[in-house]
Amino acid sequence: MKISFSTKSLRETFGQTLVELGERYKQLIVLDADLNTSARTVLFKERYPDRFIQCGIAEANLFGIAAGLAAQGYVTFPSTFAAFAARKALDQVYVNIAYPKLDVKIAGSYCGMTATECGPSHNCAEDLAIMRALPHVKVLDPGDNYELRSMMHAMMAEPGPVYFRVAKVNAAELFGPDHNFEFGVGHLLREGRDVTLFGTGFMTAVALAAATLLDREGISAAVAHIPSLKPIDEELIVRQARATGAFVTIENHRVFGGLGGAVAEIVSREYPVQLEMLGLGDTVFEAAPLQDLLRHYELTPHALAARARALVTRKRRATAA
Amino acid sequence: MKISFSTKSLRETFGQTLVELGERYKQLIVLDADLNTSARTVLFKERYPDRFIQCGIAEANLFGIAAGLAAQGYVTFPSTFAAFAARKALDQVYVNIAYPKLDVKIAGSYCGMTATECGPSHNCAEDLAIMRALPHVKVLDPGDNYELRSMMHAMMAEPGPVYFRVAKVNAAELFGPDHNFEFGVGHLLREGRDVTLFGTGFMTAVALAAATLLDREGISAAVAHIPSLKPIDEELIVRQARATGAFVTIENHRVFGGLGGAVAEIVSREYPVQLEMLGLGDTVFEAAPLQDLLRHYELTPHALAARARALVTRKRRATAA
Amino acid sequence: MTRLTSELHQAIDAKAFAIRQLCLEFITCAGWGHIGGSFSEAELLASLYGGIMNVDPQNPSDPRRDMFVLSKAHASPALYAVLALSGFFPRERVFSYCRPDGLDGHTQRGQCPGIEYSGGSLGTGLSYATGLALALRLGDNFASRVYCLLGDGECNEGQIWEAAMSAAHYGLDNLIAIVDYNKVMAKGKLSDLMSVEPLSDKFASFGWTVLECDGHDVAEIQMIFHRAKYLEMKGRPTVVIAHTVKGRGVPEAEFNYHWHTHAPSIEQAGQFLAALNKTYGKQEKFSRPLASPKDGGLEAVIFGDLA
Amino acid sequence: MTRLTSELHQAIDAKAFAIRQLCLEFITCAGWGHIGGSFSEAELLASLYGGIMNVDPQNPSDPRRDMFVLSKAHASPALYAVLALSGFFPRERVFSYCRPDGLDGHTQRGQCPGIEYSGGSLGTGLSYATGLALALRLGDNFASRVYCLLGDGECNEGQIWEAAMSAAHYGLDNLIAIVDYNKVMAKGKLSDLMSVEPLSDKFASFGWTVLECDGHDVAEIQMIFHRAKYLEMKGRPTVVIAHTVKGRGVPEAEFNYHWHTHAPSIEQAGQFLAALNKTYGKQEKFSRPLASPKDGGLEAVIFGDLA
Ligand SMILES: Cc1ncc(C[n+]2csc(CCOP(=O)(O)OP(=O)(O)O)c2C)c(N)n1
Ligand SMILES: Cc1ncc(C[n+]2csc(CCOP(=O)(O)OP(=O)(O)O)c2C)c(N)n1
Ligand SMILES: [Mg+2]
Ligand SMILES: [Mg+2]
Repeated sequence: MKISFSTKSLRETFGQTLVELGERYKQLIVLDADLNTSARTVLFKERYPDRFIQCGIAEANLFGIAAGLAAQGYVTFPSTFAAFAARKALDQVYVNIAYPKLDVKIAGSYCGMTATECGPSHNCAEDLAIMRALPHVKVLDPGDNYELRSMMHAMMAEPGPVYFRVAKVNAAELFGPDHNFEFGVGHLLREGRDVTLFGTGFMTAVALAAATLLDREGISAAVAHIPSLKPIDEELIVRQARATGAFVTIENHRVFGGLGGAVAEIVSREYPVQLEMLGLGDTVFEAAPLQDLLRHYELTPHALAARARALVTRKRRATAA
Repeated sequence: MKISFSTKSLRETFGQTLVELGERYKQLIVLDADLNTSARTVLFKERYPDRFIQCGIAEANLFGIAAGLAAQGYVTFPSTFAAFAARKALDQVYVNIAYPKLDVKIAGSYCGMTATECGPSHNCAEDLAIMRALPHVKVLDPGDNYELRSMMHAMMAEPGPVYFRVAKVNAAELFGPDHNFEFGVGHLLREGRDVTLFGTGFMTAVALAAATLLDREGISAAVAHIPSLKPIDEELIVRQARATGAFVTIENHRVFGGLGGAVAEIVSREYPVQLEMLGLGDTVFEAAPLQDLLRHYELTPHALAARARALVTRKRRATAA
Repeated sequence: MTRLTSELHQAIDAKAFAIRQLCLEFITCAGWGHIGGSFSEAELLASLYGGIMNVDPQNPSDPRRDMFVLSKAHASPALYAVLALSGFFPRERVFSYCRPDGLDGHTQRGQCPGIEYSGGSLGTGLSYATGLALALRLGDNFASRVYCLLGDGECNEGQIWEAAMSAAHYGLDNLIAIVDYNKVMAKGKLSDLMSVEPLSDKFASFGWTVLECDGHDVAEIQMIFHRAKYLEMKGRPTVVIAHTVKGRGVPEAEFNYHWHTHAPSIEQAGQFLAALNKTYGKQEKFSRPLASPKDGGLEAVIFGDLA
Repeated sequence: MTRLTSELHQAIDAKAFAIRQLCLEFITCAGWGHIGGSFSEAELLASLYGGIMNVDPQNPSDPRRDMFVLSKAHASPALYAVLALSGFFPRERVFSYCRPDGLDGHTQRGQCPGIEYSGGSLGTGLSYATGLALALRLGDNFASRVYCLLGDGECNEGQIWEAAMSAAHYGLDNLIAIVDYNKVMAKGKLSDLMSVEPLSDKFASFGWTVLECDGHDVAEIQMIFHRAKYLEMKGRPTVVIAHTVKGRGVPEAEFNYHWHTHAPSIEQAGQFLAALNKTYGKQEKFSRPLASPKDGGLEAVIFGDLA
């Protein structure tokens, strides 16, 4: 499988899709907290200035206002960095939005480690765990531009709160323009017998590359992409547990309660298999360019392949014994 | 095993232990956000008014002030409801406290569903998942008064941030006055062969009662108590996986990323076994007395025993086949 | 005063009494609830739902209605009471307060007619009200207004000031905030715990028109809200600082933070009703025999199952 | 003005220039950073570290020191620069900015001498500074003061007002806040996006003594801080509202939100230095050849491993 990268970043697609949806849905409103050129909501602002609301640097207020508008029938997209949605305004998201199931679509920009040089205060590798723990909130991490766009169309068709990640990253292309995102549906991108590598967001590309490396040494790795963390594709996960009996997950997130945690919760209940998790540990962030961060925290194809290899070797030894 | 209940609530023990520690540690400061008689920090306030700081109804400020004091060598106990620590002031906890590893001990009062009649805004069944996802923060849920007291002594001896739960509940007595809490250490309260029931906080008592019920029908259930969710007793968990091959967890928390999630992450990696999780689902809270909530959400000995029974039956059938 | 207004005022005073009595009944039956902040807001709510706001119990979702946000959502009992007494839902329903499938301890949007806002976390209501007021603007609805009732202790919360700043920035003259300035928060007096003085200067410096009144004097309340609605400056939000007494009507509870959150025993409830009768020159009796539950807690559940 | 003060002022002006130049160098080398807010605070930092604050680079943890909290922690470059130029750590170290194991994009407590506060999330610094000031009180330290520099856009954050309310409530006269009032936030002017006017009224209504000055005029800055330290009212915190120009010194960057966060190319850096030289009548050259990295992102990592 050849991997090719988009020249457009996910955040750019986010901004462009907002414009596209704004045309179709007159009740769509975008709210900002002084980050519109970073988060790319500026594109919507330029096109629909009357439906763009600037809240200043006040994230609690941003989500409160978004909730009030939603209560009056608008579909609101309050936009800020993932850190400020999932940490700074969490209580507002919970009490005023999640609980009453208001139609608020929360884009977490600069998610995971993609705030790069901004360092710890802006990086947010907890958002998936946090949002997964809230009631009623759907939690999504798109793999590429096509998926992000399709996801945004899907959330307009489904009332209720959604949290979705928007990375400041050019992603590898996993899908094509006809890709159809569905809540709770994952995708088996590559078949394999020995182990399944699970990815979410743009990190699935690392899993694909690792599978290529493993292939070279005779290990057959399946690759599954999980864009919808809640609801999650339990069926796919259980099927792969039966088929390969060993999992490695990789995510742009800490290894507590994120993709790895969600998959572990399911396989433990339904069909226990050995599972290794790659992601950020209980660690501080360095402020650095993305390529340095990925290497520093060992979130590379080589590192993933090494974990998978060890797992498969153990499994083969156990079967032989 | 006979279960007996304390006539003193966990929050009362919290207040009393603060007073006790205040005598010994002159650098200990308690901070409040207009909840001191509820959280029982009022006991400390009455005894050491000079080391009690009232911050008003402003939780972000509460944690910021606690951080500043800690930076100057004080050990601070900012106290508020779990909901307002884990949700309302999460960013302050993360950026100003967790990251620089300041010596701040965060008591989450009225944790889980123990805010009872207050309903959703005050109940907080996400705090364990959220706090576990933060770097550097130790996460604790004490099983009884003895353990809470010992835990508070232990955290004074160990620099750095701690989040610990304080329930508004009279707990069953799991331990005695000589109990010694250690970070990362769990306790096997009851041996058993067929299944291990894991509990944290005061819910471990439900596991003990369920084990008694199971015993009556010939199922031998071990009971393990996990007061320290991060760090967690991996050794105990793996040992029980080998010994019993089947787990049920129960917690005063949602089933996403809490005790069940933590145990699932470990067994999946180390020794996969079947695991069922009991707790709150993706659901809204009712405002109601605790006894009604426990029954409403099926967090009773009967419900736990039923899950364990089903699991053991399945396991026995599989072994027989 | 014309005879008509004086009749109106008497009706509102009567409703305020009825609110207090009903709150007392169902808080006692629930064994939980906030007496102090419910009693301090009684005349304000009776006035808002007694003609100041444009609401219709028969059509509570009318798009042309005025909207009410109880930011101090712990004082929901008085709101449930005024809604029930105004015919938004059957009076009986308030007795489901804090029971499974019943009315929540704090207001939850959509849980019963007339509740617009999910709250309980203090500080969040004014932002939400700002969102509602913006929505009216965007929808070219110039008929409706949004009213938002804040606690005085609640004004410690920074989010109140974020919302205040933004509402002024947007020029939302369809937004009227009210502060139930009862001088007491949960655990003591504001002046001891965290003062918000000078409160009117604060709102003024955040760009609001500030009015003040006695929050128990129905005539003054009426007058001030008429000013707020019709006479105040265009292009600015207005705040009414209503000076009130926490626990008003029951001398033992007045200014007494013990009765911020606390349910009376059956016996105490009887004493409270007697005190209310005395204060307001009434001779009302409870509408039903009161019974309050006991929470057996974890113990009851465990021993119940083990038995 | 005496010859001595005028010499002091010249030295501070020179330091402010050196701060700007050094920021320009290492921001360019990092390929990331906040020019605008670093340049607007240059004279303020040069003054604070040029005699107003009691700090000792040889003994940065002296318990009797004054403490500084950069609440607008994104403008860390100017702080790193002034600390390096004042001898807190070797000048070379600033070039580790935004590199693994280097200086963080926002200040992180303990990462290098002189940094007291972990920030980056706007709005959180004044609460922390309030905690520091309370600690001085509790420790009977009446010699030290806490200085806290806020952004003007940052004053949108409610937590600033929570902290302001509490610092006044506690009567913390050992706390001096400074607002870098450069009229611009990240994506535009405050007056367009979210105005904080009238800012001095706001602080006054929250119980603070308010002083104003031109934040680029060193003589005025000196005078105002002397007033803040010695002449102002006891029992109240003081805020200095410093009127500044975002990006000050480089006409292209002045009041231009594009240069809020943005690293110049090597070529632009040369032009910026030329502009700085022109503004301040200098003829400085870069201290080293500049080189800026390229982030190959995910693509570089994947294709690197696959190769
Ligand atoms: C964010 C938050 N912090 C704390 C509480 C707990 N609490 C409920 S009511 C209350 C006191 C409110 O005082 P005030 O605003 O003066 O209301 P009133 O006097 O009208 O009851 C507190 C601290 C809460 N509900 N929300
Ligand atoms: C809570 C939070 N929200 C958003 C940001 C992103 N951000 C960084 S700087 C900035 C603008 C700050 O403007 P101002 O306070 O005026 O600072 P200055 O002009 O001095 O740079 C924003 C929005 C942040 N760091 N923290
Ligand atoms: Mg009050
Ligand atoms: Mg600015």
